[in-house]
Amino acid sequence: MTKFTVTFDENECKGCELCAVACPKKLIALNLEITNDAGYNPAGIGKMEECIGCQSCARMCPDCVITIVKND
Amino acid sequence: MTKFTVTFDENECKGCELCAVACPKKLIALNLEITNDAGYNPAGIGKMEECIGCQSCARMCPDCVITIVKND
Amino acid sequence: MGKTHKISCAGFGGQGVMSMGQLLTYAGMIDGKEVSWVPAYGPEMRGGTANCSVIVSDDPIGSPIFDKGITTSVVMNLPSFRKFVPKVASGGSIFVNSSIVSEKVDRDDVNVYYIPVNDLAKELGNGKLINIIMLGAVIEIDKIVESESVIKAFLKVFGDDKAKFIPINREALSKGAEVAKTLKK
Amino acid sequence: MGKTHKISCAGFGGQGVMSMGQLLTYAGMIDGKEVSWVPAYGPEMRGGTANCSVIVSDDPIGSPIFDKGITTSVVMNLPSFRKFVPKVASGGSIFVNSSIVSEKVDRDDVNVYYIPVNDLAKELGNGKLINIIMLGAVIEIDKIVESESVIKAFLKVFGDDKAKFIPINREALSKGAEVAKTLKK
Amino acid sequence: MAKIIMKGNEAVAKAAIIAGCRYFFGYPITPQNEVPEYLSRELFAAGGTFVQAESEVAAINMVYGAGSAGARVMTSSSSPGIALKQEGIGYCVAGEVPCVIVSMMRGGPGLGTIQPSQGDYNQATRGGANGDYHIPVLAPGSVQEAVDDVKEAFEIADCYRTPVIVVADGLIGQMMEPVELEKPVKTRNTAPKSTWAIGYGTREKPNTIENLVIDAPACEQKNIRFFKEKYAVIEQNEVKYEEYMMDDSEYAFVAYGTTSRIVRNAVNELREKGYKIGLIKPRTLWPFPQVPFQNKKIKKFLVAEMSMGQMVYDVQLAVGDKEKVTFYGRCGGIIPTPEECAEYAEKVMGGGQ
Amino acid sequence: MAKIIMKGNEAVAKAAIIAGCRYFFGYPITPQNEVPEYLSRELFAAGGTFVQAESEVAAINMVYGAGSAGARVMTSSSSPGIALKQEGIGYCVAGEVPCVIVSMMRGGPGLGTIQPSQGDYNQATRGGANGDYHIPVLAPGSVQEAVDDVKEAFEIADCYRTPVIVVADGLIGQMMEPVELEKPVKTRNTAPKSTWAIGYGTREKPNTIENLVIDAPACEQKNIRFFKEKYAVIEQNEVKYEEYMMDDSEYAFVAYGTTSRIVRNAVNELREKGYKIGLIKPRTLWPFPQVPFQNKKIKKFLVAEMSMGQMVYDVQLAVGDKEKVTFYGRCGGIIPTPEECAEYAEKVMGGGQ
Amino acid sequence: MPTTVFKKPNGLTDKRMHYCPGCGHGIIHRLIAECIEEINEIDNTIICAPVGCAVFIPNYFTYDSIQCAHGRAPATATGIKRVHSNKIVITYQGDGDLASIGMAEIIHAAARGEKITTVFINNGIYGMTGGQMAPTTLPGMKATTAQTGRDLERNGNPIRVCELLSTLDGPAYIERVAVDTPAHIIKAKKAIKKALQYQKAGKGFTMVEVLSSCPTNWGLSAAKAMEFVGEKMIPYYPLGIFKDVEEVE
Amino acid sequence: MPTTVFKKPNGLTDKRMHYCPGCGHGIIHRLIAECIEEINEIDNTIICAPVGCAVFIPNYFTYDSIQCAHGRAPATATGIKRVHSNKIVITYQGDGDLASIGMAEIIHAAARGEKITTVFINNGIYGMTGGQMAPTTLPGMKATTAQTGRDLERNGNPIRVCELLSTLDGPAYIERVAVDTPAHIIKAKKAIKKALQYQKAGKGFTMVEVLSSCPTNWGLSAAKAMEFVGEKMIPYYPLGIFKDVEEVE
Ligand SMILES: Cc1ncc(C[n+]2csc(CCOP(=O)(O)OP(=O)(O)O)c2C)c(N)n1
Ligand SMILES: Cc1ncc(C[n+]2csc(CCOP(=O)(O)OP(=O)(O)O)c2C)c(N)n1
Ligand code: SF4
Ligand code: SF4
Ligand code: SF4
Ligand code: SF4
Ligand code: SF4
Ligand code: SF4
Ligand SMILES: [Mg+2]
Ligand SMILES: [Mg+2]
Repeated sequence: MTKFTVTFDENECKGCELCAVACPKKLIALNLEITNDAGYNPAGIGKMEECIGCQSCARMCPDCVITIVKND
Repeated sequence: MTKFTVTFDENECKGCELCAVACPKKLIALNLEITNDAGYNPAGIGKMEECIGCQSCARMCPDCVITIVKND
Repeated sequence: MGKTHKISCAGFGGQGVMSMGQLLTYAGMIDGKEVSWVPAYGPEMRGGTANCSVIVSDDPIGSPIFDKGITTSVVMNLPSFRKFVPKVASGGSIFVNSSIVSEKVDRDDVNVYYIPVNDLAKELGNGKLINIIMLGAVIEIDKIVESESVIKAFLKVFGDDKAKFIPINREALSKGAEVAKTLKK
Repeated sequence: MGKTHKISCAGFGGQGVMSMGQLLTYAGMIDGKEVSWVPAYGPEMRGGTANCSVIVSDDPIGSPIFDKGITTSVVMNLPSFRKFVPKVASGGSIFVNSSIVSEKVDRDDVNVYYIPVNDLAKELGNGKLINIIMLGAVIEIDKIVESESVIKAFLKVFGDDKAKFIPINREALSKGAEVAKTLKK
Repeated sequence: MAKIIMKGNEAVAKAAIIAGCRYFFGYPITPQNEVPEYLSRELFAAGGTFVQAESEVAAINMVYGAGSAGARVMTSSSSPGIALKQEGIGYCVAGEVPCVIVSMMRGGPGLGTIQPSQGDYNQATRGGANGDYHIPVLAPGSVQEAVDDVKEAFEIADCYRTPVIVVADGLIGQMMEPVELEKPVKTRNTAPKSTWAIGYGTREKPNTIENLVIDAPACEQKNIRFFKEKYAVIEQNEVKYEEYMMDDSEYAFVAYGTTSRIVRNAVNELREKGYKIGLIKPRTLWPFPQVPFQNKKIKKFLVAEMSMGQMVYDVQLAVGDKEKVTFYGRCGGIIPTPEECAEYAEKVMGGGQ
Repeated sequence: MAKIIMKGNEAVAKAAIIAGCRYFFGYPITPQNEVPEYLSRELFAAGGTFVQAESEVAAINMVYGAGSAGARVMTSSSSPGIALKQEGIGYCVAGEVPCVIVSMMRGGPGLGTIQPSQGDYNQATRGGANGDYHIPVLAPGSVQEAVDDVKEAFEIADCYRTPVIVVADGLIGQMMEPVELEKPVKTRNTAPKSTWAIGYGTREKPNTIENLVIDAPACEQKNIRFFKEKYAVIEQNEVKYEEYMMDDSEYAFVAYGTTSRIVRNAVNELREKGYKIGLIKPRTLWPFPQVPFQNKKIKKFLVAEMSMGQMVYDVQLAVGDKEKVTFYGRCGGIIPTPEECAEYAEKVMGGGQ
Repeated sequence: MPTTVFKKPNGLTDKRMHYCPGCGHGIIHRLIAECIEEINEIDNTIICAPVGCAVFIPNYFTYDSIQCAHGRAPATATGIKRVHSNKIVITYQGDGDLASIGMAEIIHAAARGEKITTVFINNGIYGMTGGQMAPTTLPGMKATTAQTGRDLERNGNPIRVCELLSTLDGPAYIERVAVDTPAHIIKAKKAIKKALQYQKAGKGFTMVEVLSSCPTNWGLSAAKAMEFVGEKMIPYYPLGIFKDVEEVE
Repeated sequence: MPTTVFKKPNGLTDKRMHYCPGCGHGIIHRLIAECIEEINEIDNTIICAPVGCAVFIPNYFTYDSIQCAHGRAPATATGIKRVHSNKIVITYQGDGDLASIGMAEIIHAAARGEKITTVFINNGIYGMTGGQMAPTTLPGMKATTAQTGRDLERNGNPIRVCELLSTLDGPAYIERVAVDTPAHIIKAKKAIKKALQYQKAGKGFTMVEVLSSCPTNWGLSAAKAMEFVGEKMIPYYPLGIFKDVEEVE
């Protein structure tokens, strides 16, 4: 199990990429495969195992799309 | 002839006594004998010869009642 | 229709003309009359003059103001004298504070009473009483309200804590009335 | 009464739907028709969608807006597809940007044309031309205005300094028209 | 209760306190200054708050806040000051915020004069804020009526969740007359605060005072609801007027406020001369009374106003025949005399004695 | 001149420049933003000045200043923004300051919606500032008419030294239509600036723009002068309306602005069905046209507005018989369709075919 | 045991915000909700929405709320707070709302020491109405009413609101923060929380100015817009505490 | 040969001023007229009257003039100056007018660097309307809307306008002076003249705040009122230059 689980509410994401830019590990990118109801490509995390749980992504997200769980 | 002539437009004076207070030589007082059209006792100067021409009285007068002439 | 008094009280700011009008108004109500009091207001007051219009009437009061047609005019200073004397109705009364107004009324269709209220107040030892003295004269002559009603009105206008001043005010009223009697036509 | 085209152009902000509508409007005027153009405005634009309503008519235009009763609908993205497809009049035409809208129109009383304008624009080497290509298709099918008039309108809408782009736009118009011909019903 | 003598403005202020108003936000302007002055002294003692706002604009928006919070709240001003409040009044209307606005009219237009006038009839009854709306407008003609109207205004405001305007003129504000302060007024039903006022909502069902209705259909529905559920009911229930000597009248003065008391004297005068004339005195300017104008015996309705003629249009509409409506007015701070009104009436009536 | 296609707001802005307006003071508000935006770009080039004011209040008071200084000056806004300007408009009236105010109405009341509406008819025609006054109100129904009206508005403003309101709705502001910008308008006499405008006086005879008229008699005289010398003349000379298919009509729609073009289509539709119906289209809302309503052949006047009914009262007054006036309205940003108007008319006309 | 370390705070509703992608308003909404939750006032807070993009605030918070007239939120909040003196009252205002039309109201609320908290969103533009110049638009920055960029001679000088208000006696706390980076967001949250705590303690007027972005009207991507905040806005509008009654200097 | 060393300046009319005896307005009127005469602009000056006791200004100056709406003189002056860019434009405003209702207008005129001169008469009271509290009423000072004296908790804090405006970039010159003594009057005149000269030179917005008296509403004799200015007002509103673009510090 990864140390952190970062999940995205894909339906609410507006694809602004602020999270992607904020991630110090550059783990986040838009998923161009999916277009949500509002017409956006939602963000998603690539290598979850590299996540350091810094919450930068979540803090930057204007739409509260991101939830972070610490797995102890 | 006095060094300065200080004249008061008695009809315009409102008797506020600001000139009297301002005069360093205390030369000015209201003339209780006269009541002008507006119902005020106008100011006047007592001992003109003691006037030092400092203009303090005129500067304080809100109603431009005072004219000062220097007699050379 | 019954009698309607149209009273104008005018003077400088500190002379108590406004409260004189209010005392008349209150006393009128106590006497069961219809009453109204209207002040002049606004920048016309600048320069320190003040005046009010009082109606004491047996009938309901329509317009509480009147420009001309004054039945009782009190003029406490020169500017008021000049302004209001021409506005008094024929047959009306004019009460002049002759302590400070030296001019005389130049009309013969009115009754004029010269009351030296400042001097009379000095006699009473209280310069502030000029309005009450004048009021005493006014009601003595024009019978607008009962003198006892003025006394009752006193506490209403000035507040209950002024009760201690009632005797001196009573005295002032009488003083005014006395002087007026001597002038009665 | 003559023919009245009620055209709706809708899509994302950058797709040029507003200017597409303006080109139609100008071309209509050049063709001697009565014309009007109305944008949707205000916060409904937030989120990046844009649309406008164009009328090209033989008769004076009363209301320049129409909620339903669209005769020609251009939908350049999914939200527009969902919003406008139900508002097209029976017998009307719907032009869908099939490059990015994968849904299909579920009505059989309208004529639907799926034009992959993004792909076609890429073929022309200029992704910005999607609106012109679509316009080519629209006028080929619905004969709203003359294609030459659209070219003339071009400078009016975009300004004289854009003259150098006329050839490529002419090409884009033709491209759209060609594809449309193959789809004509 | 015994009568006391009070200045109109102070009586208005006192009446508000008696009506349970504990919040006042206002800005000085002659001839209503005694309202804020009195309340600045008395409201704190009554457990409330007085704020001298930085402007009339701020004042009405403070009122919007306090009213939204479910409190009885008042502001007062005079002509140009009321003009500045228009946008805020519109917000109170749209947000359905109960509040009372006292308008002590002076002579206009613009800065004008501070003397009494009735030139703000349109300002009060036709608005000046945007959109379709009405505001109940009460028009007292004496200090007593001013007191009664202020108290009633709070009831109406709460019942219909609407601003209410009490419109008087500088004379009523400035004069002193005997008045009975404690006369009770009709109470009305009101919705519990928990259903609408902010500060009384819950996390599950928060209360919101809304002004934006971004979707046109919703905005239209709101307008229709206002007209059907609010304004129609107010027109039904809240219209008020008085008649004087109207039983056998063939002519009728129509006047409100200060003018009505002047005209009343004129009626007396004319009656003595044998004229069959009376007075219709609207006590609400909106809703404007209709019934007294259906009186078919009346040959002419003589509208008298301290303005160039503003109520006259409402009278024409109510009468339905412009020919029957005449107008006499003084304006710009001039108060007509009973005599001139009577003289005017005699001219209109001709040999109508 | 060739026609070009322009957005209403930009055409209004351009028309102002053509009319010689070099000063604009305004504050952003939808749906009129393209007016200030266009002028912020073009006015400097034309040798003038654009100031984005800090508020609508500031904007109208800047207009008051520039107009007082003898310049052609304009402001524009929409519903709640116009409400905020009321006091300043009153100052322009009282100071006799020529200026043009463009009002692009949106749905109200309060913040409301930004969609088009005609709910500000009262706001424009009845004022909302204090005192007795009128303001000429021009009501265009197309981009072309908006251009013509703005140009005419400057002429009227200068001739009578009065603010003039051009009242349109968001639709006219937002839409594009073919328009001819250079159509000339009637010029009118104006007083030389030296006689009144500030900056043109002399030490011996300074020019002053006054608003205070502290003495009531002087204030009354000023009011009387305005009504006699200004408003009566404007009523005489400046009333404007159009008739469509009225020659043989037995029924008449009455509509202005956007609604008039919609109703025009309805008239066409109904004529095809054989109804004898036409359209009276007021082009000035004050002065409100009287003549077309004296038409005795008309059985019913069908007033149509994008509001809950505001012009309807002016029509009732003009017709003189309320029974003959009916009303159909949509509001809150909803634009009626020709079809629904026609349907409504058919109901009113019954078998009137 | 897994623990949730970051999630949408209580106090926000489930409605999707209408803000453009990457707009700073969403971040600031969340910060307010987090702070109110942390000071335990979720059920005791009233929020005053401005006219501006944030006019839809009532949709997004579970607090009681009101839509104020443009610029007048401080006056309306005054009315509310005088009635509900024990509740937390917040005004949320844009730069057009607060610094242009509402200048008199904010100054006087501050001078009165009105016990409210103003969250002032400085995005240098009129967002809602489509990009007109704001009092805080930077010199040279483009707006639809300053299309060649703000020119100080033509368009006047930008206003620094914190500096202005901190000359007054009424404010208890004034700080300027930004939301361009996670680090700044952490500071922004601290500032808002402190302001709210001061309000709760009845210390006086409090304001936090938040430098934010408007990607749509700036014509920048959300990420570039945040860079602009860091590179252009912060140098012109320095971050920091401008007034703190508790800090005896 | 006798020379007149002091007389009523040109630029004032012969009308008797309606101001109360000893009111500072008259002094300040004269100073303005003297300065305008000295900078040779008698025939090129426009003065904007406020709503307040000075509303009658058109009666007293020979310049073209206008009566502005309450508080809006800076906006109206903006409109005038934009048309008459070569004329001297003055606004004359009281503390109610400028610092209360007109706060937004003065701040924005200052921020725009509007090339006008504002003479701001701070007499700590609403004179015209009969003595209500002004934003500048001192703590403890009585007013008809603060009858037991201004209480900071109830009535808020006074506003120091020079300090406030000098945080802005637009102003070229801001000074506070007083007219309580002949010496202060000499300084006041210098300040007004400098402000007008700066305007003439197109340097930007200029303002002189003048501490003045209102004997009538303060309930003091004219002389006692001037003492009050010196003893109470000056300590609270310190005299001096708050901004001078020419003074490189
Ligand atoms: C009285 C009034 N004037 C103008 C408007 C139009 N208006 C709506 S929002 C807005 C400005 C919004 O800008 P800002 O306050 O900076 O908020 P943002 O949208 O940038 O968050 C304006 C001018 C209005 N609704 N009411
Ligand atoms: C919109 C508006 N609000 C209020 C007033 C009433 N008013 C006239 S003068 C004044 C205040 C004057 O005080 P200040 O500006 O300090 O001038 P001063 O008389 O003390 O010189 C007020 C509130 C008004 N005329 N217009
Ligand atoms: S918590 Fe930090 S490391 Fe993990 S995805 Fe978010 S930003 Fe990247
Ligand atoms: S910041 Fe939020 S809304 Fe933006 S892309 Fe990331 S998850 Fe989506
Ligand atoms: S000039 Fe000086 S000394 Fe002479 S009277 Fe005046 S104040 Fe006194
Ligand atoms: S200062 Fe002027 S008005 Fe006052 S008493 Fe002296 S001369 Fe008269
Ligand atoms: S317009 Fe600007 S401020 Fe408004 S929601 Fe969009 S990005 Fe945010
Ligand atoms: S009221 Fe005060 S400010 Fe006004 S003129 Fe009188 S003393 Fe001067
Ligand atoms: Mg903004
Ligand atoms: Mg003052």
